[in-house]
Amino acid sequence: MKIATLHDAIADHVHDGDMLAIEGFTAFICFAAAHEIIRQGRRDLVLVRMTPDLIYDQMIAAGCARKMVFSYLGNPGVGSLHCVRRAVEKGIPRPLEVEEYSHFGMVSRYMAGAADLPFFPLRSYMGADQPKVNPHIQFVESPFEGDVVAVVPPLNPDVAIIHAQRADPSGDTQIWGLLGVQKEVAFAAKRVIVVVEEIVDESVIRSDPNRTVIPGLLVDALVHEPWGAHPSYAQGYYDRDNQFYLEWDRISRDEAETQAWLDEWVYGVEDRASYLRKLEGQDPTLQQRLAPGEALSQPVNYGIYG
Amino acid sequence: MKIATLHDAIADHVHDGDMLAIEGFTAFICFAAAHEIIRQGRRDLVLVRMTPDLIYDQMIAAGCARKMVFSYLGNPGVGSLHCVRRAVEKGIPRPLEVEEYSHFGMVSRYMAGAADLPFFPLRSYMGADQPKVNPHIQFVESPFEGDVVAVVPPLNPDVAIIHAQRADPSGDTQIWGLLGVQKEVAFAAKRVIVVVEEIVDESVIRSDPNRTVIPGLLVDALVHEPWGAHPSYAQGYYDRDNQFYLEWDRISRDEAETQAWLDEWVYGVEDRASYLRKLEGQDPTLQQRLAPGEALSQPVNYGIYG
Amino acid sequence: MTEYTPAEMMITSSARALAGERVVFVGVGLPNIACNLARHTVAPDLELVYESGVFGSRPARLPLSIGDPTLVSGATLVCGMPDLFMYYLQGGRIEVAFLGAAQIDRFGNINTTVIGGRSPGFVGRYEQPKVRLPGSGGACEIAIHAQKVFVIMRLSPRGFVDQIDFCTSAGHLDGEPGGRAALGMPGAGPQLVVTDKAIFRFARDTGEMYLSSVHPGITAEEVQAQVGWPLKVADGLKTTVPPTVEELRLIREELDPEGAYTGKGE
Amino acid sequence: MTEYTPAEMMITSSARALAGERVVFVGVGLPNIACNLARHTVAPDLELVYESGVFGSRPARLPLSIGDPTLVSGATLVCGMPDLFMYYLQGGRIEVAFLGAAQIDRFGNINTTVIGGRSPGFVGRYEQPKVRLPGSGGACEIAIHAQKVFVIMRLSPRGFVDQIDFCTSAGHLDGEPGGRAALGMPGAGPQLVVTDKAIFRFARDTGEMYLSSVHPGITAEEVQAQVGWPLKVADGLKTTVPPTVEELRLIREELDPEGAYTGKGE
Repeated sequence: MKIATLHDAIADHVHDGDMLAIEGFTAFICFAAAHEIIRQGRRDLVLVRMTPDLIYDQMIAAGCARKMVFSYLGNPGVGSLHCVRRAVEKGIPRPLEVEEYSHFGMVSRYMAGAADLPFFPLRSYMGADQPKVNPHIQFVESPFEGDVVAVVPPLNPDVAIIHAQRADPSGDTQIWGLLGVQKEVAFAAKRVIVVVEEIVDESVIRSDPNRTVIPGLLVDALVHEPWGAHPSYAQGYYDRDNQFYLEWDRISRDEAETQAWLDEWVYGVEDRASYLRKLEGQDPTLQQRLAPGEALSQPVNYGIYG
Repeated sequence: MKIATLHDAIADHVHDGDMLAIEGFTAFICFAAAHEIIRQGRRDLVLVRMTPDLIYDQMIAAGCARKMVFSYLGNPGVGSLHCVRRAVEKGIPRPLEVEEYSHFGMVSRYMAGAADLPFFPLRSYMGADQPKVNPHIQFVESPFEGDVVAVVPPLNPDVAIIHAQRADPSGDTQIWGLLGVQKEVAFAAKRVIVVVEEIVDESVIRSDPNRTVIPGLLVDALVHEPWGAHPSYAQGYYDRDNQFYLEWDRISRDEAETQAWLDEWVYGVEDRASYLRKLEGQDPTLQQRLAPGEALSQPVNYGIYG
Repeated sequence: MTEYTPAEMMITSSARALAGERVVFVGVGLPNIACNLARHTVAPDLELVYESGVFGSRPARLPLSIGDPTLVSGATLVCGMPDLFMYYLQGGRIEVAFLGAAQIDRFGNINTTVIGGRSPGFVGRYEQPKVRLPGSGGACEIAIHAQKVFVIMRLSPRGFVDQIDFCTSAGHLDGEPGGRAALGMPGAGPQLVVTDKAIFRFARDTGEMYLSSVHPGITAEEVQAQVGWPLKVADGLKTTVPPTVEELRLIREELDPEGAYTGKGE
Repeated sequence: MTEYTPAEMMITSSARALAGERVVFVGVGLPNIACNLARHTVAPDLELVYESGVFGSRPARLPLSIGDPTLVSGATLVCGMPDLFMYYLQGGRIEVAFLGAAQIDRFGNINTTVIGGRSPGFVGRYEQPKVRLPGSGGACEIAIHAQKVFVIMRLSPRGFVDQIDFCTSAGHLDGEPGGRAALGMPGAGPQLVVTDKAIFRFARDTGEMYLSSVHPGITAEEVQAQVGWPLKVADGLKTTVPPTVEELRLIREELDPEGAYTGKGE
C-alpha cells in the first residue's frame, strides 16, 4: 500500500482493457477518478457499476469503454443517461456492449467475487426475460427440497475505486452513510484504490473498529482528494450538487455540447484541485451551498481492558 | 413489539420443544435468559449456538434440551464443557442428540435462514468426515465452471435471544464489539427477544444509523436487564468474569456439585437482580473488578441536510 | 371542490391504498410523497424502506433521489445492499412496494428495459433497441418478493400494451392461477395500478387487470382508448374520490412545498 | 545457556516459522504468544486476524480467549462472522493459520471431534464416543483455505496415530500429489508441526510428515516411540535452536508476564 496522487494511482493501477468498478450506490461516486482516467486516455475498459450514473455517462462519452456491466441506467431523480443511450442506440462515439442484471444480481456477483464462490444463489429472475439475454444467469436445484433458485457467477474486477470519508495512512477505511457494495467490490477486485476526504491518524480509526469497512490489507493505493466525489456527495462532508445533475441532463442530450463540456471541465483542468478552483470561480457559494450542518454520532464506549 | 420483563418475555416466547438460539460469539452471552428458561422448567428444547459455552452446559445440566446444534464445544480458554460431555458420552441427566457443523457451516445456515434461501454455498468439508455424519451437508456443482461446493440448508430457530448494549423503545438495537452472527440469527428466527444493558432515547439510535444491527421490526420483546450477560461480557459495560469460567470447570466436573450450583444460583434466586445482589454479597469488588475504563469512539458527522 | 393536479390525484390514491400497511419499499418522487402522506393519514405506523439501504428515515427535506443524504441523517438503520436484498427483501420483510413502468400488460408484467428495435427476434431487439430504458434496478426482485406491488404510471397507449417488448419484472405471468407460486415467487404480485386517469386492480382468479375506478370527468371509454387490449371493467365502476382538503394541505404545505413533484401538472 | 520451558520452546519455534509472513489467523494461548513474538522479531508487519472477527488488534493485556474484549478495543477492524469466513478466509486473504489437534496422522489430517466409542462402525463411534472433543470450530475451513497451516500440539502416542478416529480438518489427505487441488482446496495444507519434543515438516512429493528437528536432549528414537507409524527422518536431522535470551525476555517480560501460558512447564 502506498499513499499516492490520484494521477499516479490511476497511472499505476488502471490499464487499457481493464475491468474497472467505481462503486458507491447513489453516493460517494468518485468523479475525480473518472476524470483522471479520461484525461489519461484509457481505452477499451469494461465498466462495472450497479448504477452507471453521470460518472459512466461521461466516461462513455469520452470513449473510454467498450462494455458496461450494470443494473440500473439513470440520472437519479432526473431522467435518462443520454450518452449511454447514444452509445447503445446509435454507437456514438463507439458501440457499447451491455451486460445487465437486476440490482440483487449485481450484489450477488460482487459477493461471489469477494467470497471466492463459483456462484451466488438468489431468488430472482423467475418469469422475467433477463436470463434469455444473459447467459450468466442460470438456475440451480437445491439438494434439500428441490427448490430452484437463480445463480450468478463471481465478478472480480481488475481494479476497484472506492470513495470514502476517511482512512488511516495504512489504508484502513471508514465509511458512514449509504454503504452500497463498497466492501464487497473491494474484496472482489484484484487491485483497490481508495480515495478519501481525509487521511486521519490511526488512533481515530482504532477508536471505532466496527466502523472500518475496508482493511488496509486490500488497498493498493490511498489517495487524499477532498471533494473528490463532486457532483456526487460524501455524507457529512458535502451535499450532492443537484444543479449539476439537472444541467447534465441538458448538456448530455447533445453530443457536441457533451464534448465541449469534457474539453472544458475534464481535459481543460489539470487535476481535481484545478477543477475545484474553476468551479468556485464560477460559483463562489459552492462550499456554502453544499456544506451540511453538523449532526454528530453519539460516542460509544469500547472500554479499556488491560 | 413490547417492552417486557425477562420473565414475561420467556414465558410468552419460549415454549417446550422449541428450537432456540441464544447467540453471541464468545461475547454478549445472555446467561440471564438461560437462567430464566431453566427456572421456568422448559423441556425438549433444540439448542442452537455456534459455541455452546457455559450457557448451554448449564441448560443441558438442568435437563432443558433434547438436542444441540453447534460448531465448537468448549469452555473458552479453559477446557471442556463437562455437562455436555456427560450428556453425550453417558446420557446424564438425559441423552443429547448432536448435530454438528464447522463454524462456517453454522454461519452459512443462519445466512440461508435469514435470506430465505434453500441453501447457502461454502467451500468447506472437502476431505473431512462431517458430511458422513450429517446429511444436511451436501455438495452442489456450479453451472458455470463445474466447480463443486458444499451447501447447507437454512436454519430458522423458533426463537432467538440476543444480548446487546442498547436499543430504543421500538427495539432498534445497536451492538459494538464482536458482532458474531447476531444480525443473521435475528433475521432467521421466527421470534426475537432482545435483552439490553440500556434502553435509550430514539435520538441516540438515530444519531448513528450505521451502528443499528437489528431493526425494531424484528423484535417481539425488548428486555432491559443490566449485567444480563454475566459471567460473559458486554463490550464497554463489563468484562468477562474469568474467575467464574475457571470455577465452572471445577464445579461442572461433578454432577452433584453442578446440581447444587444450579440450586443455589438459578433455582435459588428469583431473577437477575437477585442473582446480582447475591453475587455482590459474595464479592463486593465485582463491579470494580469487571468495570472497563473509558475508550470512546470518536464521533462522525452525518450532516444536517435540510 | 378544490382544484388538484393529476399528480396529486395519483398521490392521494396511492396513499389511501396503504391503509393498515406496515413496511413499504419506496422510490422517490410520487411514491415517496404518497408514503409520507399515508403516514400522516391512513398508516401512521408505516415504515419506509429505501432501496439504498435506509430504514426509518426522517428526511429534513424532500429527498431528490433514493440516494439523498437527507434520508440517512436521523434514520434508525442504514445497511449495505447485501443486507437490504438478502435479509429485508428476499427475507420477506417488505409488505408493499411501488414500481414504475414504461410498458405494462394485462397481467401486470412490466417492461423497464428496452422498447422496439431494428433487429429481428427477441435477442436482437434487446441488443439494438429503439429506446434503451433504465433496466431493472431492484424491480425484478421487488416484483417477486414484496407481498403486494403497487404500480404508478401515466395512462397511455404506449404504456398499456397487449404485448410488452421485454419482461423486466414479472406480474401475474400469463394469468394462470398459481403460476407465481409454481415458479417460487413468494409475493402476491401487482394489486393496483394508479394512473393520472383511472385506477386498475387485478382479478383474483384470472390475474387480469380491470378498470376499478375512473377519476372525476373521465369515462371508461376514454380509458379503453388508451389501453391496448379489450379492458375488463368492474361491475359498478366507481369514480375515484378526489383529494380532500386536508390531503392537499399536507401535500402542498408539508410534503412538497416547492411543488417539485406535484406542481407541474404532471 | 538460559533455562526454558517446553512451552517457550514451542513458542519460539512457531514464531521463527512466521518470518516474512503477513497475515496470520490466530487462536489464543501459545499461538497468540508466538504470533506476538514474531511481530517483535522476525515478522514486524504481521497482521493478526482472530477467528472472532478482529483485525489489527493491539491488546492491552494478554487475551484469555479469542473473544476477549481487550482484542476489540483499539483494533483496526471488527467484523461479523459472515465477513470473516466469506471474505477473509474463503476469499484467500489468510496466509498462515495455527491449528491444534487431539489426533494427527502422517499426512497431517486432524481430529478434534471424537475419540473411540462403544458402537461398531464409523457413524456409531461418532454417535457414542468415548471422548467428545470440541469439534471443528473454524478448523475445517481454515485447513482448506489458509495458504499454510502450522499445527501446535504435544507429542504423544495418543496424538500421533496411524489412523485418526474422525477427520475434522483435512491435511494432505492420503498423500496423493494434487489431491487437495483436485477436491478444490485452495491452501497448501499443513507445513509444520511444532511439539514439545521435536519439529516435523511434510515431504513435498508424498505429503508425509517427517521429523525435521529434535529439541536439545531429545533423540529421534525417543520421538519415534511417541509416533504411531514408522516415522521418516530428515537427512541431516537438526537440533532445534533453543530460545535466545532476547526471545525469552520478550516472552517473560512483555508477552506473558504472569506466565499464564508459559510458566506452568507446559
